[in-house]
Amino acid sequence: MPTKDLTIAMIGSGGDGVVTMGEMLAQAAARDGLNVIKTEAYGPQIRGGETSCVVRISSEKIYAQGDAVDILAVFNWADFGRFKGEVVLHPNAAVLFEEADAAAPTPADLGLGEGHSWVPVPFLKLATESTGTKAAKNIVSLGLFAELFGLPNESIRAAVEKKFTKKKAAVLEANLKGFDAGVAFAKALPGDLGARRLLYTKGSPKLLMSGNEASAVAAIHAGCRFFGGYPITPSSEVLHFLSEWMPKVGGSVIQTEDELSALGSCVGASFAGVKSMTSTSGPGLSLMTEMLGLASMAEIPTVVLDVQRGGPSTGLPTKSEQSDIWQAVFGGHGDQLRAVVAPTDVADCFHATVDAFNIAEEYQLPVIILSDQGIGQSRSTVDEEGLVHKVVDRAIPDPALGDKYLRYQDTESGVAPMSSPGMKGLMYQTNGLEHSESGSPSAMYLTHEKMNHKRYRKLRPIRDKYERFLQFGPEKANVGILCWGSSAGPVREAVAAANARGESVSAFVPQLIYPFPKHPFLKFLAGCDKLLVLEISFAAQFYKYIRTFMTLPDDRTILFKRSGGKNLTVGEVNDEIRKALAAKLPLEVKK
Amino acid sequence: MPTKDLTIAMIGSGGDGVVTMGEMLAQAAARDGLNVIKTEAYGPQIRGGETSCVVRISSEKIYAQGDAVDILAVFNWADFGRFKGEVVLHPNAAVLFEEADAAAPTPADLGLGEGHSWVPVPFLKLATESTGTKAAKNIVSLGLFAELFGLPNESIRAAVEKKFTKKKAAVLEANLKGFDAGVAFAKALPGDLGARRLLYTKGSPKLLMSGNEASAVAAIHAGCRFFGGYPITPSSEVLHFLSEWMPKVGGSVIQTEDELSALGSCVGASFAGVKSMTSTSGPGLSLMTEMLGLASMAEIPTVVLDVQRGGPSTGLPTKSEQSDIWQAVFGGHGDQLRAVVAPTDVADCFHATVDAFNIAEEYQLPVIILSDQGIGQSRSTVDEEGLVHKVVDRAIPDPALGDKYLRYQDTESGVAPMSSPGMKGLMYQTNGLEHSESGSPSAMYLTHEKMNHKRYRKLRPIRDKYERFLQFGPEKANVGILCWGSSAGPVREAVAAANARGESVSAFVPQLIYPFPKHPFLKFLAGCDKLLVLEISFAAQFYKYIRTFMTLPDDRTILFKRSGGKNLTVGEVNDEIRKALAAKLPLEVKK
Amino acid sequence: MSATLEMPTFQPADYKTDLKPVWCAGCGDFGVLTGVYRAMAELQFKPWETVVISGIGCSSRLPGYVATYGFNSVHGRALPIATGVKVARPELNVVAVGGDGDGLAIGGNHFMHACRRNLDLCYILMDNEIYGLTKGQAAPTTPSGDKTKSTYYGNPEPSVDPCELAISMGATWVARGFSGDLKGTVDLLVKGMSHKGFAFLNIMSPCVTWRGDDQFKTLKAKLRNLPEGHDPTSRSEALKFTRETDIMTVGLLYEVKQPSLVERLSAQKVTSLRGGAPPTTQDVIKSFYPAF
Amino acid sequence: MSATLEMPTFQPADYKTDLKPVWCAGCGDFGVLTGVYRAMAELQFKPWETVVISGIGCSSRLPGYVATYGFNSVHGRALPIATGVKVARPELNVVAVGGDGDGLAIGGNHFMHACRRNLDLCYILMDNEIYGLTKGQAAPTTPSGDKTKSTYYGNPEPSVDPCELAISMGATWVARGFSGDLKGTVDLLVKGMSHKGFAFLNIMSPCVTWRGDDQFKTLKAKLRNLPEGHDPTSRSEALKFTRETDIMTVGLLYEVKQPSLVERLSAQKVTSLRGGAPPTTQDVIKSFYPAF
Ligand SMILES: Cc1ncc(C[n+]2csc(CCOP(=O)(O)OP(=O)(O)O)c2C)c(N)n1
Ligand SMILES: Cc1ncc(C[n+]2csc(CCOP(=O)(O)OP(=O)(O)O)c2C)c(N)n1
Ligand code: SF4
Ligand code: SF4
Ligand SMILES: [Mg+2]
Ligand SMILES: [Mg+2]
Repeated sequence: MPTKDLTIAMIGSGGDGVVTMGEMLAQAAARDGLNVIKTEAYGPQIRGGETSCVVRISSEKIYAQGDAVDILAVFNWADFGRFKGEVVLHPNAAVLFEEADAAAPTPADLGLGEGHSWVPVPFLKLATESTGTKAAKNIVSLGLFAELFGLPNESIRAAVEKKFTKKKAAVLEANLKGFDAGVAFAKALPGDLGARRLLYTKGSPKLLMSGNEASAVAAIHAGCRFFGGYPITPSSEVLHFLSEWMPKVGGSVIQTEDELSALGSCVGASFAGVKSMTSTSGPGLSLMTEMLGLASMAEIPTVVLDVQRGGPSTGLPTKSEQSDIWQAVFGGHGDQLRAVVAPTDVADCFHATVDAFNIAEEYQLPVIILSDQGIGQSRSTVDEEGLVHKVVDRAIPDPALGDKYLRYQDTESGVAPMSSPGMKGLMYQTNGLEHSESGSPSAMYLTHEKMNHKRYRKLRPIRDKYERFLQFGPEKANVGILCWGSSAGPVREAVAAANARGESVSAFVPQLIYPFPKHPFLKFLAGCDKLLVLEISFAAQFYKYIRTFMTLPDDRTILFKRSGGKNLTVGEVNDEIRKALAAKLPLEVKK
Repeated sequence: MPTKDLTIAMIGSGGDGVVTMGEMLAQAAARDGLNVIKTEAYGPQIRGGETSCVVRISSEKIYAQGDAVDILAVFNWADFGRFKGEVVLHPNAAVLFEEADAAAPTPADLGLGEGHSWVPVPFLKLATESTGTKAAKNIVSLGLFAELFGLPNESIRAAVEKKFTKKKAAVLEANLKGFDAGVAFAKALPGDLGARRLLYTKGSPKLLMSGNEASAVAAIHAGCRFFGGYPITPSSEVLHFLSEWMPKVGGSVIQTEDELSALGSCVGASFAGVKSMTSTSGPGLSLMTEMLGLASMAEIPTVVLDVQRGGPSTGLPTKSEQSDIWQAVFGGHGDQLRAVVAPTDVADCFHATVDAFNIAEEYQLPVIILSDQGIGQSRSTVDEEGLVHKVVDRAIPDPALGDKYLRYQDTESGVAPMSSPGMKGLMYQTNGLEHSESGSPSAMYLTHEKMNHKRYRKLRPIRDKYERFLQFGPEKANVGILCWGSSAGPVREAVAAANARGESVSAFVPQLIYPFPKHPFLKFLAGCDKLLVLEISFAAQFYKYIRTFMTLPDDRTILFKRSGGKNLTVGEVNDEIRKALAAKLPLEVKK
Repeated sequence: MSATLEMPTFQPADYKTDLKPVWCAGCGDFGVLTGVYRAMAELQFKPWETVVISGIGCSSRLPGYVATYGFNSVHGRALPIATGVKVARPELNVVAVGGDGDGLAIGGNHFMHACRRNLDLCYILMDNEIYGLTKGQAAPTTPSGDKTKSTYYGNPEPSVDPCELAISMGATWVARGFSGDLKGTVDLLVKGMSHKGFAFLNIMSPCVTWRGDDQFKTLKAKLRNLPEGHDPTSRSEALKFTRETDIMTVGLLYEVKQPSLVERLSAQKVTSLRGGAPPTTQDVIKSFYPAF
Repeated sequence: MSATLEMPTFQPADYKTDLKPVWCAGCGDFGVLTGVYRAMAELQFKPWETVVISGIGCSSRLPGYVATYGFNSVHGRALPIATGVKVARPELNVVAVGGDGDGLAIGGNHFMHACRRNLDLCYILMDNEIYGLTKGQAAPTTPSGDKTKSTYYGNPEPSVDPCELAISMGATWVARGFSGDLKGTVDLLVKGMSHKGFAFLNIMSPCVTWRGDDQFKTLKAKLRNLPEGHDPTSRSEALKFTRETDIMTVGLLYEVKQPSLVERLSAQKVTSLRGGAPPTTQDVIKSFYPAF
């Protein structure tokens, strides 16, 4: 039965070309106007280690990586074993695997059902015979898949051409031969494999980008002209991208000696009047703790993009988790103010990043963007028209003020205009000590209390002005889901499916995390019988954070939380929805 | 009317010898078996800046610095102005001030009442005439005070002798003359000044120490033999003290290049089997964020003493605040486990520190001690008998295990015995990556979930075994106060006073902060009509932290919070008790 | 320096703020501050185009006393912040200042890399061989064996020569001065502040409170000027005047010409456009369409 | 080294764990690992009295492959942890290892101060002139002008010579090696691991993945041995073989005798007692009674 939505997983060792294969598939689909979400996962090796690449292709809007794999290509079963619990098959999946690999499990081992297909393929043999090198296994598979599953054959072929166009003609030719060998092999296959064919009509090309790239583009759009960073997985793509593009727009990128210096340089650049950003992941964010406090105290706008990975410590550097929220909101000594935003998908990385700059510049504080590996490094199709977002700049003092200029004037909004070097007559000397309105250091209790008030006064206007959230499903529901960040995608799909089944489920996803869009959430909550909180943090950081400022109804609140290391799946959300629907009120409350 | 309890404040510039004066007074009182609490406050100058020293002396047990000053000595009114809002006078205070200072305010300016005394004193003249140097002003005052207010005259004289015993005989003689001149001046004074005389009988000497010193002594007692630190106000005394004493007990102290290295060296020493500690304040704690995560992930016991000061950033380096609790509990990326304890006074610094070591060693995690400037740098009398505390050591694996030894075995308690270098056959390789039971790196979701479970399983036994808290007042009360750390002292005194007035007030003070002694608190809460939460953090960090794991009854909970910069006073607590008693139930709940 | 020949517009006093220094009477940092006022006046730095940045320490209080844009930041991080300011706004005069603890202990890494990057900053390290603000602990420049608050039995660690470190890390202008010598200080500051590339001035600035009144005299007694004919372009010649024990040579030890980071980054901006116009956001976005 | 004359108890293979290295085929770090096995065997280090500590990076994975006590810590912090281990337990053999990014970028400050402290550690820096683990960004040793993932228009920063830095900061044993030369590597490792004081070995260890297969050949072609008669006790002689461009001199550049930190701290422990017995907790407590 043809489908509008296919999830294809490829697993092998580095040398198997799984990553290239996935990328070409994704590009080809994007070129044909299909919707694509592509994710990758690796073992600890830099090269040659186990790799899995999952590409979901659909002719309809999609919001989550595919979690039930329809088509699985395995070049090496040992590698497959290393993704245990992470790659989950649809009961009816088609499994194509290297026939020369003796270590094959049985379909039952993989939990396959009645409708599955089990297809040994001589990938290796086909590749060597058709191209002379086993390196072309992935190209052979591309041909095979294109033919068998109705994938954009012509475009994939174009992708192959593009890839090898700079190589010798013979190389290109050989690879095209490999592609054709795959096609031929597919044609010769018996049975109902073709039942999983993708149904679509070709549309106009779509952008294909990762969340990290979307953030980088957004920074340029927001007027950021200084980036100071230190490499770290899974955020380095921002540094890479900006090292190419920032100079073109007249900005600067420096790779600093460490993260303390990275954020320090951003604070300096912003003090000097230039919008600035750094990007990092958990370990780097931890190292920035003290400098964040300085930006907070000296009220210097700057943006920190944290692409979360599994923690604590070095943790799981290549895997996703939602466990930096405490560090983002609460990290740092003293009462230090910052704002936190969180994108929900690749395109939203663009919006969250521009918002982060807008909040930072308008309210003069550091803003943290909490992305995660699942969004930051997955590549997804994006509509160009959606990438539009208004840019706000910081307020500049009236030069006529002269000596009367008070950098930290205790205004009603908590914000005083900010001068920068070059502005005559508006000089000031600032510091991380508590200080008076003019900026002079003061250790007096009365000054401290007054200036704390001034700084914290910004919270409410930020909340009201930048109140961003998503809401899915009906206004009144039996189960209302609260989640954040990359969980939004699977939740959105699960809610849609549940609603389609006639189940009464809705969801609320804040994109402004701190301050929190409390009022819309309270309204949402009022419409739900039960609240289901979902997150990927063993310590339930989001749930507990919410509790700090809001009394949740314990006897109708359900928490689902688990460790990271694999992204939230639609299937998991489905399961939790089912359980929540079945739960009887009032729920039992643990003391 | 004679009293059992006197609070004396001295204010001047560095050169006025205010600090020496306070110290001699405190030592003399301790020698006579009186109870003493002494605090100091400074302006930003290193030398010569404004200084205030407040000494409370009592023949009965005291728990807080004196907040309503009975006797005030002002050498310089300009300096007095710099402690506005911080030094509060009793309406009946006796104010003795330099008569040569033309800038004197009126008694009304200081809010003095009917019973006050207003005494210009020619400190300068007396000093130069009797000793030949104006530097002896403080010694003159000591004589004056001793005579006038019944302070331990003989012991103060002994303190003067001790102080100048190493100087030339002429210097000692001159100072004793100065002392006598003060005594003589006092005798000649008319009026009812003597009504504020201290009533006491001499007892056996008491120890006089600061909280920082008590922590340092406790570290030695707990078996700590490695200290790696970086200086920072208000915690450096720990480094100073241990640099003298640690080598004597065979241990080592190193001053590292920064705080990252300080905690790093502690992690190394502990990995090597030697109990270790560092001490710091907010900025340093922030810099230790990442290393704390490593200790958490690699399950390495170590102790971090954080002597809190006003924040954020450099903040108010010499003033107290209770605003590092979020950083202590929540700071750091990923789900990272640690424990947090908090001493309530100087003597309790000893117990909290030994407990911190015991928890760290028994449960193999980093433990943070949240002290504050108010406890850490105030000096107070302590009973020697109280300084006893059982010491726990880490569990060592059975050498017979050999190859079967699993460093991170997933035991029921979450704790597996820990070998250290030198132990044959029990070698292991550890890391900050997620890892299996043997310690091998693993990025697998299943391993991560299992090991998170293992680590977090420690929380409950810590809570149950190290359940430490204080409770004052009746079991059932109209108002139950919840506070922590240095707030315990003023709360204890205010509760006692309220109870004496027949008011129904009690208090609960956890000394184990994370995990929290939830069950005793719930029991306490059940006995209270209203809950009054008190803390010195503008952002209400303690209150919000409590909310993360416990649903407080909003319609009967009152929060009092303010910025640091001055310690909590008994007077403030009194005011809040009064308001809370008057509040009608149910309280209005803000949405 | 040709400006000195014209009628100067800015006087040293114009660089003074109203804030009274918190330093102890007799502190060496007063001399450095006066030197900074004079050097800025001599260079006719426009106050509003000048930024002075420090970390934390007694010495790091200096920016509060200079009527330019100023930033007394956090301990050890003067140079990262200064780096951000200068890279973002290369046209500004950027001066970083701080103490030996600030710059060599907690801030050591930034110092190393600032030397290496050769960004056009003048970094003034006020070396009192002690932690002043925190009341007297050992610094990386505290002589080995000295008793301090943190080294009860004498400092067990050898001390470092900041000038040697700077030279080895690639700083292109390295000098040593003494805050007690105002003329020499001003001279070095003027040169350092006009150097293209990273200029490092290690200025001995006594702490009367924690190193005693003697430090002034001891330092003064050790003072020597560089010998006539010293070749500042030679690394090996310069290193002859580092790690001295009984004497202390002051003057411009080392000076070479190397492209500064500002020059290199500016060149890259030009290269990046390959003669074309700067891209708009839309151009950047369009680069994400599949390229076939 | 006299142990080599006796019947050795530990063979190189005894230092091998079951963990398979995650390194790319052809990575230079394999050579260093083999060298470590052999050197430890030659020195007959008891595995359980030996600790290998690293930060984060490809090279920092090494401790997982050595069957002693081992610690693959966090990025840049190998030396602080190693310092804690060695100061707390001076009798252990402590070896710190890591990459150029780990040791010179984020960990630069600890490196500086470890050199200065002269603690008896052997620190092996596996220099591939790149960030390997994070997939190819510029390191402090990446040659100026090189294109990397983070320097699209070429590295704008000059590179640093780690050996020069170590010498200037007071390290007492400084050598350069090449992981492709196993014999030389073992020789230097044996010497470094037996040095009393801080021993620094900068070992060129190619990254075939991000610097290309050429790096091996390029490095090999630049290799020179130290000239006969080189005087390793002379700082200025040693510095002649630093910051080289077209050649790369390997061997023991610098070696001097200085009291190590372990020696100094041990001496202080003795002094502190003034011949008396160590105090008990009670003795410490009693010191707080007023002393008059
Ligand atoms: C992160 C952090 N650690 C420690 C401190 C405490 N601290 C303030 S200044 C200082 C050292 C001062 O010495 P130096 O830099 O030499 O300056 P000086 O006072 O001697 O001029 C220290 C350790 C701090 N403010 N922040
Ligand atoms: C605090 C922190 N910042 C950044 C990283 C990311 N990171 C891991 S290894 C590495 C650099 C690796 O380079 P190098 O130390 O030279 O080792 P190599 O892989 O080349 O052997 C970086 C930046 C991290 N793990 N932690
Ligand atoms: S303590 Fe020393 S460095 Fe600080 S102001 Fe006083 S004299 Fe200067
Ligand atoms: S990436 Fe480079 S350094 Fe890392 S393992 Fe591969 S070859 Fe070695
Ligand atoms: Mg100093
Ligand atoms: Mg490297």
